Amino acid sequence: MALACFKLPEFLVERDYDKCINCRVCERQCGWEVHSYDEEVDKMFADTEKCVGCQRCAVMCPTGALVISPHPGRYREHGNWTQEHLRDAIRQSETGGVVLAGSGNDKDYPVYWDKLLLNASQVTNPSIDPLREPMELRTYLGAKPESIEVRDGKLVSQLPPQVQVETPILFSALSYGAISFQAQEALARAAAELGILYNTGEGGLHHDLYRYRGNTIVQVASGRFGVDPDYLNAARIVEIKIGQGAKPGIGGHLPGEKVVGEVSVTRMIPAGTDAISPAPQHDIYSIEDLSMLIYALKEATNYQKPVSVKIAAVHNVAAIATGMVRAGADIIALDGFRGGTGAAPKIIRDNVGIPIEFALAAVDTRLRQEGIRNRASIIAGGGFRNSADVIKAIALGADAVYIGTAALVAMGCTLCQKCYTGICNWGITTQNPYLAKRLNPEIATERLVNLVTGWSHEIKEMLGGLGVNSIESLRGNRLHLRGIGLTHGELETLGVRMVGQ
Amino acid sequence: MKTFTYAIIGNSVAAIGAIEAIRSVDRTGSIGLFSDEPHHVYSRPLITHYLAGEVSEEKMLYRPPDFYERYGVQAFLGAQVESVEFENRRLQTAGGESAFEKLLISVGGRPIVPKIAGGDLRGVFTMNTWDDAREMKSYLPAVRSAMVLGGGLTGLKTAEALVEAGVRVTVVELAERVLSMLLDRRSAEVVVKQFENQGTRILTGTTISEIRGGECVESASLSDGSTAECQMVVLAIGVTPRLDLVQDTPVRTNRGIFVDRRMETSVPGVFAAGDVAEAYDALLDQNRVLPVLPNAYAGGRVAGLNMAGGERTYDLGASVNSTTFFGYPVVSAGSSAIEEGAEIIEGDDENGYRRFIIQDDRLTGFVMTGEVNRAGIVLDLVRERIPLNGLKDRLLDGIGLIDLPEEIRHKKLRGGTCCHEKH
Amino acid sequence: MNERNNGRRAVRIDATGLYYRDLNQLVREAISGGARRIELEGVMGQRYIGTNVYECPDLGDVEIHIHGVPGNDLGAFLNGPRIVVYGSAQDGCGNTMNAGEIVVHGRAGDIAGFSARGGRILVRESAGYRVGIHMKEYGPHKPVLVIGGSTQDFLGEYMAGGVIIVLGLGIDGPHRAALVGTGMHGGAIYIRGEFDRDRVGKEVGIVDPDAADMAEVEEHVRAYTDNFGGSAEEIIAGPFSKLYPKHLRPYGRLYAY
Amino acid sequence: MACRLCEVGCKVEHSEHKHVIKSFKREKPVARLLVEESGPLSFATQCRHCDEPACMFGCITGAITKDPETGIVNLNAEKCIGCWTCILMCPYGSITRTNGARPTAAKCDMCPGREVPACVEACPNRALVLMEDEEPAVALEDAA
Repeated sequence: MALACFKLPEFLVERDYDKCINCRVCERQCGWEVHSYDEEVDKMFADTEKCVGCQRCAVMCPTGALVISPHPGRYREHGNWTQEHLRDAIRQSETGGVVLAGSGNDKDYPVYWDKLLLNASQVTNPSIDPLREPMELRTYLGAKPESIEVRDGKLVSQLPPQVQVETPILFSALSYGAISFQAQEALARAAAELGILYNTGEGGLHHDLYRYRGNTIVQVASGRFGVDPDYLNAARIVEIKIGQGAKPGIGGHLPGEKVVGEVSVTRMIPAGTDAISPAPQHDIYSIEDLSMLIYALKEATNYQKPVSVKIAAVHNVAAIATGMVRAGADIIALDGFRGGTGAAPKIIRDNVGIPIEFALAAVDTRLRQEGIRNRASIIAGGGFRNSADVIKAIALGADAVYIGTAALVAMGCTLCQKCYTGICNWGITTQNPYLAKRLNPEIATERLVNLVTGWSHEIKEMLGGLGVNSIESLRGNRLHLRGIGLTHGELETLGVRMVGQ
Repeated sequence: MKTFTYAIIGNSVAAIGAIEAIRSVDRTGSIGLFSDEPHHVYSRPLITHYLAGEVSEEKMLYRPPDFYERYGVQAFLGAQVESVEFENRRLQTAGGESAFEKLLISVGGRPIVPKIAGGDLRGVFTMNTWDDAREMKSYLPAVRSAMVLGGGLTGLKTAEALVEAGVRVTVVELAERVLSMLLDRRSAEVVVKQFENQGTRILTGTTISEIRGGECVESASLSDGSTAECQMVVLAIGVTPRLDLVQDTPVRTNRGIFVDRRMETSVPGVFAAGDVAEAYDALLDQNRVLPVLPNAYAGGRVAGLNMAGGERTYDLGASVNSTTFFGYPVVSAGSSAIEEGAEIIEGDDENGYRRFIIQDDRLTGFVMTGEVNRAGIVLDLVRERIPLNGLKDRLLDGIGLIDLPEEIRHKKLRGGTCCHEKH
Repeated sequence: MNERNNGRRAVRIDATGLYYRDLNQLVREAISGGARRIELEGVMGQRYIGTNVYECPDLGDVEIHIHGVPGNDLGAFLNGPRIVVYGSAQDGCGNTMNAGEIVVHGRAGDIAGFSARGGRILVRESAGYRVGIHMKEYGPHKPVLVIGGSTQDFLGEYMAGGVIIVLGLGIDGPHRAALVGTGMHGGAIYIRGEFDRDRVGKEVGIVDPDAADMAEVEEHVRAYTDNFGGSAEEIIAGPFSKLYPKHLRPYGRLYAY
Repeated sequence: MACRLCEVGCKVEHSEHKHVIKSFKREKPVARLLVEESGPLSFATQCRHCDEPACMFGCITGAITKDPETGIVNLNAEKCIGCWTCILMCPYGSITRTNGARPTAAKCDMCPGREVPACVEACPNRALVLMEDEEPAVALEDAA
């Protein structure tokens, strides 16, 4: 055997043997087979090298005997060659492969949400107490007409299709296949309970989820998996997926191991084959082609449903977005570079795309300049962590936001970033029935509902502080924002003033 | 003269089963219970444990002391029923006459006493009642060694009790193996081993030909010509249903009192249950006398429900036995000793010996020793006649609900009636 | 406007000058109204013909005959009807179609049969670029694309299922398409006549079709000649090559886990 | 999901120390329910507190009784002599044996004195739920 490169374990498993009762719960709960019981010495052992730091064992241990922490062993510290660079280079020198990663960009890029501050009413205008007064978060997605005609108090103009959501927070695309059925069912149930929408991703729509059709966004992407007339018509919104923030410009491969059983049925491809979503949609090589597909989908759904087009936030996003609107998109979904993924080449996840804050501001500004902002709603996605991120996005011009990782966290995700392996100890990104059943959709639904409800309450509080009683009044109102620690160029692109001004 | 809605003759498990069943339906009808034994209802199988000193007087009680009161039972203890007029619905005790509307006969069995020379000496016992055990217990100080005639359940449990009481015991069994009704040759050997570990001799293929002594037992001779010193002889070659009350009456008897699936005798309104009855054996699909405690309770219960106006049939009857010898568990069920034309699966390891008898892909009986956990799931395979299909290979490893066919498993996981009586 | 044709209710629609939405709406209404044969006259560039009729009853029975030149995405998401074009089709013919049949008495443009999931497309002459990309199949759904002539580059890229048959009729010299079957991981492409084997994707294997393959080819060739004339026997005489995916998972080893 | 925390919870509840570490380290507690597993399928089984409990019918000592008020089938370990007839009678395999010199039968007692049985409380995935007034006092889902 050739000398193996020195691979430092990433995590350290520490067991307090005074507390360990050999109940073997950790062993049974670890899909990575870190823990094992040795009968001879009547002791549990851990294979630290296999640990991905998902914390499942530590959480499940009934005596709190386990601590999982970053491994204290370090390669020699080096300012340029970080531990991660070394680790990846070693992995690749062994396999010759592309390093994969799950979840979103975890690098230390600036988070502009944290450099934007909200206003509040003091003296000169009253703030509103949302506990006493109605506060409107309801949002309508879809193209709005240039003008409307009202006769005798009744709307006489025919509006393009509108989709009502009770709070401007939607679950972003998470396909069945990338996530377990249990996880997708929870998203669908929670969306139904919350009066919002979830997004099937490019994974088809499982038959058992057709009952949530009123809360479904279906995706049509380059692989066209599971796309048939029933699928299109089961949706409230049909979304053409051009790109994704975590991997702009590239396609996706759901590995054959994950295309099993119901996944294969739902994607409508044979079990065991790779589900390949090519990088481009090969019927879309231009804005004109995009328009052709948008209208093909409108035809196929008899002009009853808004068509959304989702792109990754990239450098010239504003120009692309105006083309999309002119091509007939009713909704523009922008996915920032911190958006999550089940699997992406790490090098792309961490280095391609731009922050959603800039993409959103640029697109909103450009659409206003061109006088076509009304022709499409904007949904922003990509790394939203709390309700402040959401409300700031709305002030920057978003109609609603997509949350993905936050939803996964609500369901139990601890961001171990191993989604692409198909092993998920939390039952979320796996098709292994033994692991998937750990996610009880009932519990996950409750937690998702709690999260969005909590955020919505906070948004109401913040709106009240701003002195407005409707999310509508905040949309695109960047005067409610101020930037801190930003350069003039950044402030200009974001269209916000500096703090103190 | 008192008239009881329900009269019950006998005061053991079948009677209790009936009383509890009647009271689950009828809270007011009067119940009269007549027993020749003077005791509050006690557990008959515990008498050997009592003899061994393991079980105290109060723990002998099968139901709490206030049982009769709580269940509204007028109990005539020590009141032997001398005769029953089935046409007139009357019964006579030494104390007088009572009338009844419905009657349950659950008088049990009595030990078979073989005619042996010296059988009337002091120190010769049978083992059937608490009083038998009490007498034996008081006689024990005079006993160093004892001979038990009969290698059936009573004989062996008595032998075990005597060993635990410090007596040297020899068991004599005429058949070629002990527990021949329950066990096959190999599992019987497992049992014998438990006794041999305690220094107890078990002699098969022989019997006691003569008991010797002056006033008391001093020795016993075997049919093989040998003689052994002993101060006690226990006769335990079996029990026979107590049929005195129904002799020459319209109540049909065979080996026991013949009852239908409702536990009713040939005389309407008169029921029988327990060791006296010849009731339905669901596994063999025929009536037979099966003196086993669970059957007595279940039979009494069915009788009680029907006496109280219900419609129940008795389907639980089966040869089932679970016991321990010196703490070593032995269970058997169904046709465990019968193996003609059957497929046998056997295993013998540190967990014990197991034997499964299979006919037409159905389990018809089994024996397990040592590790007996979850034996009830196996018994249910026998009772429900579940096709084994792939299960056959799993039998030796121990079957769980998870191994059962999906439909049956689901029924079990949802259900909770447990008892197999048909509703 | 209504007439009986072969015992089925036929409707004739003059498409001259009609906006595509209006034309398609008329078609939809006609089918919903019970028409089973729609004759479209004067078609000139109207898109999505056959797309919006998905929820009409008994679509398997419906025929749409197009006289003129239909526009892009003819029969996109088609789900049952049979469309016959007496002329050429433009780009996107049969895009993501689910079931039904499209018969083109002429050429087809780019991306014919793109991502088709079922049904059959018969093109009498040649077709453009990116034909049959990402066709797939599942269970009984198996799309078939028959091109009478040849195609441009990227034929059957990322093909995941179904059958493409390229007959090479009336072409001058060998097939010239490059990058045929790149990323192919399912289905089969049958090419009649000569082609440069270096121009197929590296994931593709090439063999002579066996008897079962040829039986399948023959079935569709007969459909071709039934529609367009010619001798099925002559065409079947070949020679055919079969292009097949070497792996179900062409990129299975691309990644470092 | 076969973590078997219900068994841990049950063992602790039915131990002397009632302390998860002490109970395990000082005693050999026995769980009164059992998680069965076969591939991805798993479920917990325990006493159904049957309407007509065969274990009670078979109990030779009178140690097993059914509480007419609560419907709970109780086993009085003091009375039990360990003949295992109840084990043979229970079609659910829901009675087990305690460890120790004089083992007795042990079964689910619905954790008297607790609002929610220990197993239900220990279950992190709501696979075990307490259902009031239903036929089976504790019903189990496959949580599949």
